[in-house]
Amino acid sequence: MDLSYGEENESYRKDVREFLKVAWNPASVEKPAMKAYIAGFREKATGKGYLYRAIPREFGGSQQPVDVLKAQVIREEFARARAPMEVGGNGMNMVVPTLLERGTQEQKEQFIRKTMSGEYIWGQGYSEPGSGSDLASVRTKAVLDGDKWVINGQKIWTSQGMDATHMFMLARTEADAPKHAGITYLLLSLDHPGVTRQPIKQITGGATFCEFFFEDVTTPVAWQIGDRGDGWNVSKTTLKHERASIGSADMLGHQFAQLVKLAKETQRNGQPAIKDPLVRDALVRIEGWVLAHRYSSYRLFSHAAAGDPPPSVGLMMKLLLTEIGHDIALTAEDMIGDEAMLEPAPPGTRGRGPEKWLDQIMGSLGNSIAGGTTNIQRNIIGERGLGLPRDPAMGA
Amino acid sequence: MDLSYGEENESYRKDVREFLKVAWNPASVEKPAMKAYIAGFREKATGKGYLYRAIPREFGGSQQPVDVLKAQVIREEFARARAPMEVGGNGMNMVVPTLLERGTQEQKEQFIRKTMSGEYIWGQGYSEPGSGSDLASVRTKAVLDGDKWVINGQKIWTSQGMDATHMFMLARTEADAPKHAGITYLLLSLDHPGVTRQPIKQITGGATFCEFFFEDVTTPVAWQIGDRGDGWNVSKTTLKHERASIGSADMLGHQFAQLVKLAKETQRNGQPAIKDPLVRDALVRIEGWVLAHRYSSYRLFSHAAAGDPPPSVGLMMKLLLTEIGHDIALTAEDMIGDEAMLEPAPPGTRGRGPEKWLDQIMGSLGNSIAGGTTNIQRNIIGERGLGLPRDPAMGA
Amino acid sequence: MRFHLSEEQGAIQDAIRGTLADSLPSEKLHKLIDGEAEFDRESWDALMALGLGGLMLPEQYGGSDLGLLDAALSAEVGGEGAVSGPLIGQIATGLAIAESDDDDAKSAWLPKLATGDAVATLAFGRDWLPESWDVSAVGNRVSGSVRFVQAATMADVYLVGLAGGKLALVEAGEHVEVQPLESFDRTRRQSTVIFNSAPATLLSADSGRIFDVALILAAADALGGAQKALDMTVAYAKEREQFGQPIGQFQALKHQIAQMALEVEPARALVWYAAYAFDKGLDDARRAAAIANAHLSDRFVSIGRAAVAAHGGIGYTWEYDLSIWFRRSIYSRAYLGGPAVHRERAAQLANW
Amino acid sequence: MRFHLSEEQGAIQDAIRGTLADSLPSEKLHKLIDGEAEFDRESWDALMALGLGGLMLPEQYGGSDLGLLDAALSAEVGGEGAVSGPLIGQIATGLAIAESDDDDAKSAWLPKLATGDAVATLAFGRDWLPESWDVSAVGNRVSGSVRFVQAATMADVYLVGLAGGKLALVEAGEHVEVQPLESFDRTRRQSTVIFNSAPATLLSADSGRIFDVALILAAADALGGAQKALDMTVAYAKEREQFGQPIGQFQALKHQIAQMALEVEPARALVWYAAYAFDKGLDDARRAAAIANAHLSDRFVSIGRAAVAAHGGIGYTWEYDLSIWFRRSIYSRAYLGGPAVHRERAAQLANW
Repeated sequence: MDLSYGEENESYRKDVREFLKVAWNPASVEKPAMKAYIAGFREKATGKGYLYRAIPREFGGSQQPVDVLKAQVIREEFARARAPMEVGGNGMNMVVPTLLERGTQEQKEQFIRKTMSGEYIWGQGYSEPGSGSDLASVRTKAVLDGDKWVINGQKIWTSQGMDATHMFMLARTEADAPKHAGITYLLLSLDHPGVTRQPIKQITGGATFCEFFFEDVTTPVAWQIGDRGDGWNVSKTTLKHERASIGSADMLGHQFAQLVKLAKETQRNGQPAIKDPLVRDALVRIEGWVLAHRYSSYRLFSHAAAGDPPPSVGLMMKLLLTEIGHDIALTAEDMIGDEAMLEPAPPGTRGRGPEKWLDQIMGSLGNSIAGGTTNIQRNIIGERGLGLPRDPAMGA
Repeated sequence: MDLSYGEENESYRKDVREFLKVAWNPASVEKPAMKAYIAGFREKATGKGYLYRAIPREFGGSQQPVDVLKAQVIREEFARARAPMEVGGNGMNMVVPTLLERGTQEQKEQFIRKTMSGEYIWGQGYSEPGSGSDLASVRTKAVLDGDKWVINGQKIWTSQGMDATHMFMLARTEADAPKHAGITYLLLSLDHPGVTRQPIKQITGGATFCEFFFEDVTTPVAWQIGDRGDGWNVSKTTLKHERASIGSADMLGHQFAQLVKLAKETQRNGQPAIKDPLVRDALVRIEGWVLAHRYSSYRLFSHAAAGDPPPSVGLMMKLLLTEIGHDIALTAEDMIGDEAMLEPAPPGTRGRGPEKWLDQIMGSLGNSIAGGTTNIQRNIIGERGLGLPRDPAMGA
Repeated sequence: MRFHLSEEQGAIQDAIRGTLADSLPSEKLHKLIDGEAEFDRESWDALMALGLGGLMLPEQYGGSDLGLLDAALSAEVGGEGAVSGPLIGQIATGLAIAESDDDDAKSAWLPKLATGDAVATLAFGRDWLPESWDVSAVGNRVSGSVRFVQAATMADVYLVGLAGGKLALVEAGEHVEVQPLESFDRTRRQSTVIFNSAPATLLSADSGRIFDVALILAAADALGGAQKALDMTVAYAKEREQFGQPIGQFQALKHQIAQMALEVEPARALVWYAAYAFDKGLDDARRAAAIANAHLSDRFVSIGRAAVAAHGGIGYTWEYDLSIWFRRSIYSRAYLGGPAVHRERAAQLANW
Repeated sequence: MRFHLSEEQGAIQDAIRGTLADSLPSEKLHKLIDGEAEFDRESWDALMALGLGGLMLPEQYGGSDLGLLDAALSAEVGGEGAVSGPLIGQIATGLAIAESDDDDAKSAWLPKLATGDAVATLAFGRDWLPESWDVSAVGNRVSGSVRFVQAATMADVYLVGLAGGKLALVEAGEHVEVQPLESFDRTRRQSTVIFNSAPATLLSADSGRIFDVALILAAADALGGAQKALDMTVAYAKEREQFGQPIGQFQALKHQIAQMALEVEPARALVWYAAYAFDKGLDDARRAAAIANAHLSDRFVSIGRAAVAAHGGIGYTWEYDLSIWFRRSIYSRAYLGGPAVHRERAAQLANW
């Protein structure tokens, strides 16, 4: 085993670093010009093959061969230089991969560039009130009217919903077809008078999700991805991408480091909390899990780099992350003591004290809900990972 | 609220104590005469209404009105004097209540006195290899031959099986009837050449259960309890008794006291383990559960004393006991350290050291298996206790 | 021997429950948490009209002369209904005065506390435990700063913890400065209160006993909150369908909810016993209070999290009522000191 | 960059797995645990014939010159197969000699340890950690008593921990008295060994390093044991039917088994990393060893219990194989010091 990246990649790292030194100098740019500067920087970085690597040149990408080690080097160096990576969000993570796999040439040309530039921001239109994990129970209807779909219904839990300009959606188009067969995958513009959107305030007090209402909203048939009635299958491609993008050993490592910092800075019985045997034991106990997660990420990464299929631990990373986040939250809650009675000021605000951990405490709960609930993940581990028999009650 | 027993019962307590002072003097008895002495004592105690209170006089009981407070006073005083209570085991707990409710006059006369005297020792013949929690999946067959049932099959997990003289059993008598309707409840003598018994050695190294094989074993039709094919219902009465008899706050309290004692006697880092903050925290954490269990027992007891139906917490006591036992076991395991590497000498042996906790560690596991597995109990709490919808896959 | 509630006790709980349902329904709770008011006066007054302020006070001052058990049963329903207003402070302050030997203070305050004409709140300070209190007294004047004082802007009187573990009564007024804090539990707003040489009445009551009262009432409040979160979860699991069946039929969720019940229902008798032991003056009363408080604090937080998880997305929204109890659970765990603190106290009380 | 096993490493694991399946099948394991023999010589010899004794030894002494990672992969399969015989002792003793500067000792012992002609075992003493060792040395003679020495009656040589944290080699003989203890894990029998002024060879190897090797190999053994208990549970849940369906289809049990997998599979990379860090001499190697050992000790015990519970009655019987791994899990947790000890060490190593 070898955790170094090898000579070739270290030399590549030098190139990236050299490029960044020249191309990324935000301190030299006035605030109003920053947006254009970043766009220009991204274009240059794409030209070098550092960004949009999976996207064909004809649609504005750099069309690089798959190389997870080089990709990792790029991520590390961009992070080091605090340089912007690709435009994020649902558009790049879900719509573009779907378009590349299932879209027509026209669709690819129409949508990919504008998504990459951040001009189109995509909301996800899967969940509906009452659907929960049963995403196939779509009730939002789309009816064909000439060359247009006319959409009526409601979608919920759309992340970045207030900023979204467009939506990718599952709509029921065939009333009489079986549950999974009656769904079509549609793109639509949210700039339509029949669209109403409403932020969903969360338990944290913030609003990161939206609810959408559609009243006779139209979208061209040409914006339909894949065949009519085949939307469930089209969407499955997408969901896989989302699942792969959630876990992150670095994020967890940072969280754990913050917890240790909290333990050092918190006074308890006249000494730093980290001197308390209960705290020390709890911290190392958690660290065992954090490191198991981290080295399992290395393992997955190593498989991907070698082009090998992922080991079963890949199915467990999200749940593992959720459970470790839960432990970190409870340990922090113990440590912050009375400060848990204070409402934390919003992230980014100055003077946030130990009570900011309440964000993490609530966030660790949100994790268990977002991207498939923990019970669904346990089903997947049991059935796909261990080969236990499928529960027929959970649908096809 | 009032945890005292009241004047009347305290005066009753004096009577019991007085009786014991006179009637129970085992020190005065030679060892060979002890058995007869105990039998005589029990007879006297029954005469005073202290023992076999639920059993009619005509079958040898003392036929007392239900009075859980007096019964508790009797238990406490007998325990204090270390005097023998009723003969225990499946016979008194399961067979006699079933006979009283479903037996014929002849059956009652034939079996109850001999069970009370300990002449008949009853093994339970419910579980079969592979049946697990699905007790209605009985495959042991009984076929009618004149006035006899001829039994062929196998039973397992019979407690006290090596000592048993008789068995109460579920046997499949109607091959074509639906699963639950084809079962008959039979009594039989184990003194039959077709009966083979075999102890089941447990993970502990000891053997408290037996497996039985039946080859053309016969029992009179007159020994059948209830109607042919109604055995499932007959057995349900019995099972209720078993479930009510498992939990015990006193046993748990004793176990916890032993754990505290262990913490006081174990040295760790040059001081008693009970001075270690980790140990102190763990102990009080467990004590919270132990006391919740204890006071809930009081609550159940109080309801029973008032003749009120039991509150829903009654459904939770067994699972609670299992989970607390698990916590105690793990805490003890931490405390005994290296001694966990030693095989504990059998209970009752002199010189048992801290490694005797391994018995408790294994026993806490056995608890989660005996008397319905924990998952079955969670179903019961969810469905009967909280009214959640029944899972059709779990059978009728 | 009796260790279950009397019919009357059940009826009182039902009356409080009904009063809270009428005077503090979901809409009003949401108005409260979204607004600026420190507590909801109408529901508070309705509870006071039921006599909750005077439950443990002598009849001669308008009280009902009942025990802590009855007060705990009320606090439990308060927790169930997310009571706003300092119910624990009102009861504990009244008792502190009643158990002192100052007849003037009794006459001055008890009738008003019993009717609710005066609002009382706790200002214990530092690390909650009497031995950590640090407001200083010089003669009849007290000075110092106390964080986490509930309903401080609307309180008429503060029960202040003094250095040395004594209690004093301080009336709101010019020598008392109130600096509101943001509260994580928006049904229980709080402030830092600064006493600037404020005139005070020193009380002779045993502060350890009063602290135990607060601990037990807080445990009862947590029990009620946990029960509410469980009830909401059970109701949701019965109603909500997925994959064509109520989600409560899925074994995994059913068992998770059963485990929640296993945390709540047995804990009820633990709270009863702690209150009973206090009322009877049993030897283990102080330990029982510490253990009950620590246990219920942990249970409520655990149930709060489990309830949100069982609900999925809807449980994570601000508008759904559960968020109110989730936030109460986190707040409750810290209030009066965290569970680890009280467990260590219990260990010390056992001479471990 | 590569952080998964090579094909060759996989093949070696398969070879050991196959060898153990042949030489130490279930029937022989049961014979072993029901009998008096200290370990099963046939399967031990088969493992030695595969070269397990010499994995980390220099080629010039008949070893394979491989790293701790390869040794850990072997120990993992050993744990899976409930290896009897002191595999950890054999490897650690060999390395202690190889890392010392005593060529005579190397020539005398390494070839025999590599082939298995000599059996070596650990006699560390007191509380396992080098700073607690208490066998005393006077010149070349050592005296003292050490509990929990595996395979002591069949060992040819003991790696003894001396007061002051040094290591010595003691050959079995008249100055070494062996008093068998009853072992909870019957596949790993143990004794108290008393050294009565026994002739010893003092070793210059870094005892902390050798202790880390033992910790990591023990963690790997626990990983293998946990995997075995999980595998048995999965197989049982697929086969066994109740209420007309395989019990693994019931969601509650399915999720319990999924949670077991969540304990086992991610821990694998933790063990790999600890061995890798040792082999590369990374700064965090010692902490990684402590954390991996503590984590795996806890996981194995947790999996052992969960596996028995998932099996129901059959899992609780002596005759069913699971009992062997259950007992190994309890034993493993204590061996070389419990998890709390190693967690505290990890905290100290981080300067917390």
